[in-house]
Amino acid sequence: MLRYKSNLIILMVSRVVSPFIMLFALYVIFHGHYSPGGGFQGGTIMAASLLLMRLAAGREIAQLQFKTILGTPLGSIGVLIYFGTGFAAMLSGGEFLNYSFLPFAGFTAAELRSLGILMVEIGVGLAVMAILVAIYDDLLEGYPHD
Amino acid sequence: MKIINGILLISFGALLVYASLGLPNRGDVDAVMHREKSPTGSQGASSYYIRNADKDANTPNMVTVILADYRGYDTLGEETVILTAGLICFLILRRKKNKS
Amino acid sequence: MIIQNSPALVPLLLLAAAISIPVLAIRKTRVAYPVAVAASLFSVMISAYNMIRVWESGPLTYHFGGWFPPIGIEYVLDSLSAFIALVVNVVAFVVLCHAGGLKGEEISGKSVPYYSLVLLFLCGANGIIVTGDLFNLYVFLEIFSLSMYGLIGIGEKRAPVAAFRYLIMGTVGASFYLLGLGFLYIITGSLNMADVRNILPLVQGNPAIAAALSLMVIGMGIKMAIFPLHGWLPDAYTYAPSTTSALVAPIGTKVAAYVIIRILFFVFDIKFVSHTWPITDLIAWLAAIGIIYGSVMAMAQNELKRMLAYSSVAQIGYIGLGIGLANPLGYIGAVLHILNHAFMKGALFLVAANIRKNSGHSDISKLDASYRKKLPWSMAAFTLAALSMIGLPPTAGFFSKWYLALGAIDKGNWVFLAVILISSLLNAVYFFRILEKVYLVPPPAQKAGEDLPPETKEREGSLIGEEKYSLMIPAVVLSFSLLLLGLLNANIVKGIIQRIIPLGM
Amino acid sequence: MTDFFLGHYAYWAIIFLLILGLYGMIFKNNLAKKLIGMTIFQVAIIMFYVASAVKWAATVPVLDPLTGAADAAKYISPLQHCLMLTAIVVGVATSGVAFSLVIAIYRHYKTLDESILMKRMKSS
Repeated sequence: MLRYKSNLIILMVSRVVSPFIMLFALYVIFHGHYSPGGGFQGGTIMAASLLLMRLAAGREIAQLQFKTILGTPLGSIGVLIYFGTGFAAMLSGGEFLNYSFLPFAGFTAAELRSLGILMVEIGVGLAVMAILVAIYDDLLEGYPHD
Repeated sequence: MKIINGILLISFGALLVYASLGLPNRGDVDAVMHREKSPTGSQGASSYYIRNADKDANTPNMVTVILADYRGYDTLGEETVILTAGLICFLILRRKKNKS
Repeated sequence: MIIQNSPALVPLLLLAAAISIPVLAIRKTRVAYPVAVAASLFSVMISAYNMIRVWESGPLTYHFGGWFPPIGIEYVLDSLSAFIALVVNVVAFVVLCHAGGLKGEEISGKSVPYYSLVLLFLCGANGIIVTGDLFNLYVFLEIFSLSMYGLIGIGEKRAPVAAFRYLIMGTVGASFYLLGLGFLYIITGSLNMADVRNILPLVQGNPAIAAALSLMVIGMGIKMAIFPLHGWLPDAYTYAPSTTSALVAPIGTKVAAYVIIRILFFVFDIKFVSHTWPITDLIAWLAAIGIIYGSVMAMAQNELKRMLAYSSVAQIGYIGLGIGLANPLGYIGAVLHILNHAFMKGALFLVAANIRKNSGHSDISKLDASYRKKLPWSMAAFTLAALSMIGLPPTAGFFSKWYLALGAIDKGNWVFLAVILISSLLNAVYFFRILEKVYLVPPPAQKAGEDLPPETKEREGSLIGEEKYSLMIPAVVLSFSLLLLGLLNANIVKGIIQRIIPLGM
Repeated sequence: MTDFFLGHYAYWAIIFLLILGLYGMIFKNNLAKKLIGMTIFQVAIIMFYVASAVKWAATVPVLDPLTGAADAAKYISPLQHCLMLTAIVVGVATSGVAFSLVIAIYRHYKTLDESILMKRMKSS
């Protein structure tokens, strides 16, 4: 079986690259309104940055960055953000996911919809990131490197 | 058994090729799905999205608007799909702490 | 707010409960089960309320995000979907009540993801039933089937293999559906069921439509386990945990059957599916073969859950036959049989779970009269459900077969009538085999006339009358409601099913 | 005739991919290879949808202020892309679940070959 061996170059490069990948992921999520991108794409890139650290530094150290146990609850919270956005619109009198009913004053309907899309995309990004990392961790569960 | 499977595979391919003969040419702007109005006169969905996405949601990226607004419920559903996948991996693979 | 949003509330409520369980359970894992039962109870109440509303004021629609149909996603509650949703939720609630008594033994303490997945499974089922949008149906179908793979895969040692086989077949099914939908979208330019139905007659004669119909029906046929596509079913039902079997057997295949009814009769034209591209005839013949095959295979099984699984193949054949007849009587029979079979199979699998819980196995050859003494109420429930499966008159099972037989006569096809009659006989054979053992065969110790080892005696003695209420009541409720359904069948047919006979049938 | 061929060859290539994926799923004995077939099948469907969204002489569905939104023929159809974003995620989820099941099978039986697996299942 493969064994984890610490390698200085890989570790250093990953450490330097990982935050930039994360930054790019945030750009993809928040710029999804104006260019190709959005929650899924950004969430996947974010997960890629976390997985890079997991591959390069081994599981023990990567736990400091993102704990395995957090995966499923964080994914649930991501879905809850999406659900909550839709539900808030429902509570203030519209249909489910009708963002123009969101309870923020001083915006036009189109701006509210834009805002609603942004909130939803953040939820999607969080959920996709957390779940992809959780799936990776679960697939490696019991793998003999630790 | 292998022969039956092979016949099924070939007939699947034949069905698809037969079906593809009825499809409009790729890139044809006059295809039914790209039209402004469907044959019954109801609104054609795709052209409506192109025309009104920016007006309705103040967002130039039409795919984002469809994804999160017009068909947002689909997206909620498939976020749930990926959560389901996470839960299943947890359920099937994760061992209890005290065992290991 | 509740009145305005009631069509969408059931899937949303179940979804909210399912995603909040992992968050709530960070501290206490015990909270998962009560949340699941409460959510299920509320969903029963809301779907009953929806049913009453549909009954009083006709079909309800709900537009997500405020966008109207060809643009946005629509939920449609007519008397068919409201009825099926109510059936699914009631059966699921009863089965979930039963799950508490099993104390999570077969799921090795992972109650948090398990009950979360159960709720997602129900959310998917409700979403599929209520939706009026073809792509939304695919998304919820995936939620539904993925959670089903997980629920099956957690079972005993062989369960992952069964779940994997189901996953491969199920993914092919879902992908076929998606592919067919792609053809349909290219031809019609719409994803809304009502819209597609209106457009289809205007673009007729296109080979892609026939292919789309075949692909969608084959895909759903895999999920429904209609005869040559049933390969995943016996293993999956046998090796799954008891709660999963009791949940998947009544609900899993019925939802797919409902989707086939929707697609054939409410999206495509009845003339198209029965004359131009006669796929209903194919379904009817395959279903007829499946009825005989399932019954014969069930007779050969020695394991109670496996026998029930094969009997499911046969019972799904009845539903398929009703769909394939494509006349009003067959349609009524199919929908009525969805209801009846959900209750019957639920009751039978709950009893199988009780037997497993009590004696650690569910081997038919080891059954004897001591089980009747140990589990009197469960066995009464089993007897009643078995009689209903055979189709004896006061029980509900008789009436759906009656309508199916009338439909076969109406169609003038005597082979189908013969199949229905013969399969009733076969059903009687394999169920009376068990009933005979339970009521007539004395326990082995008495037969041999020698004393049992003292510890066994003690164990048996302590088990008498120790049937747990939490395990017994749900099975009894399900099977005794079969009598009630049998009495009320005329009202159900007249009041609910006949209100929405597909156009042109 | 040439028009017809040029308008359909992409569909035929995709049909070939679909058959290839299905072949892998049906005929391969190794469970992991079955999964590879499944992924090919799903990706071929995604390509089918995206291929159908094309309009000649049209651009990506992001509003270009110079072009404006008045003429729908200037942008390719965005709906299929959105649907396939959903289908991609579904595919990821399915393969995640499938791999977790494969690992569970391997833990119990120490093999992924179907014929050996059947033997070991019978003997246990």
